[in-house]
Amino acid sequence: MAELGETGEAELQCLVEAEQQKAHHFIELCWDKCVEKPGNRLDSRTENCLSSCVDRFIDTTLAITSGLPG
Amino acid sequence: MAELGETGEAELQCLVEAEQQKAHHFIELCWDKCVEKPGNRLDSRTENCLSSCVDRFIDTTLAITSGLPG
Amino acid sequence: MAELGETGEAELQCLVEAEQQKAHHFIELCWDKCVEKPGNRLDSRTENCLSSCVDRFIDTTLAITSGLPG
Amino acid sequence: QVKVQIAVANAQELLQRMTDKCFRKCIGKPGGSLDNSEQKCIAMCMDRYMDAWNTVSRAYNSRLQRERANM
Amino acid sequence: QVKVQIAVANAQELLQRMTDKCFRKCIGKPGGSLDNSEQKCIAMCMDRYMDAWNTVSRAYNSRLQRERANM
Amino acid sequence: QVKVQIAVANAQELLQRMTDKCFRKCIGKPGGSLDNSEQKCIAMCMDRYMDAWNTVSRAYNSRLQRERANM
Repeated sequence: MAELGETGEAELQCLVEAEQQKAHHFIELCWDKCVEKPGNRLDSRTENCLSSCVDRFIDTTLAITSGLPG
Repeated sequence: MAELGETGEAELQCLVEAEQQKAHHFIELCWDKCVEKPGNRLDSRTENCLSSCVDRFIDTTLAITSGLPG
Repeated sequence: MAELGETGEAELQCLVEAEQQKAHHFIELCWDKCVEKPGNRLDSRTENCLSSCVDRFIDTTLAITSGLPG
Repeated sequence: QVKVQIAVANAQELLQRMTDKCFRKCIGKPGGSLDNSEQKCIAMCMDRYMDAWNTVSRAYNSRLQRERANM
Repeated sequence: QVKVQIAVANAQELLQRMTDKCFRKCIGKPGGSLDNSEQKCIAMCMDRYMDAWNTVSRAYNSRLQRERANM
Repeated sequence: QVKVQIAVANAQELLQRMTDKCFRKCIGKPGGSLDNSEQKCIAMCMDRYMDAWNTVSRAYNSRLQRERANM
């Protein structure tokens, strides 16, 4: 792999961090929506809720940005 | 307009960003206080609540900082 | 006292800021848990609750990090 | 160019906060797709959020001017 | 000079969080002005918040010392 | 080396958010020590939070791939 210059490193860092911030944001939001009392295991209803939560949040984002001009 | 130096640009950026952070902070706080269910339009009661919310928050800030020494 | 170089200053700043962020975090969390209605003085029950809140939060942090490998 | 950067950052933050507030208000337990009433709620929430943003900005600016006039 | 900058930043954050908490606690539906009971509530809230800040800081520092003594 | 820094920062943020959520869920009024049921709740909460993190990450990645396939 070619070595990254200083700028390349900083850009890579920004990109990866932005993705990870999204994951942290999803867990924050979806934990509150889907997990009431942590039990012995993650039951399938909670698991489905968490997956759907991510998908519906992305749907909402797309609905909101598609309503914009441009 | 004279061209801004690097420092001038950075300072301008800081200033404008600080103002905009305030607006984002107000909408966060006042949306929660004033908007229960988004309807077909912003009725006048909600609109008054939002304006008052900004003014009362600034009053609170002034009350708190005027109680300080200095 | 020896003068701090630029790096030393920046590191010191990071360290002190990290400590203070913790204090801001504690007050945020523990105010919500312990103070219902601000009264004429901080009664001893609220004061105990605040102290315990800090201690139990640190216990929780230790419990969580001690469960980690490494 | 600084101004453009600021405007973009500002719009992004506005959109992100709007998405959050409207998701929390309009979606109960997330299901297999956005149903009709959730979609309507989001469209309406988005419009009202922009109205609220304008009201709040106007109130803030008019307060700033009053405070400056009093100095 | 670094220390002064840190102290100022710290005090600003403290004030900002205090304003937020006391606004949320003391103001119901915002009206045309801060009424008497809201003003009293804010003054009291501000004092209690500073007390709570001191209690929390003391508890944190004493825990730090106990942890260090146990090492 | 950048990757290591990112991974560390990411893990720290994950731990911090997990601690917060589990503290809020498991501790009612803080008392003189973590009692037995609070300790159990925290251990369980921590496991479920990691499960939830994995579920959320998987859902996000699979959505990203579906969106890319549709482009």
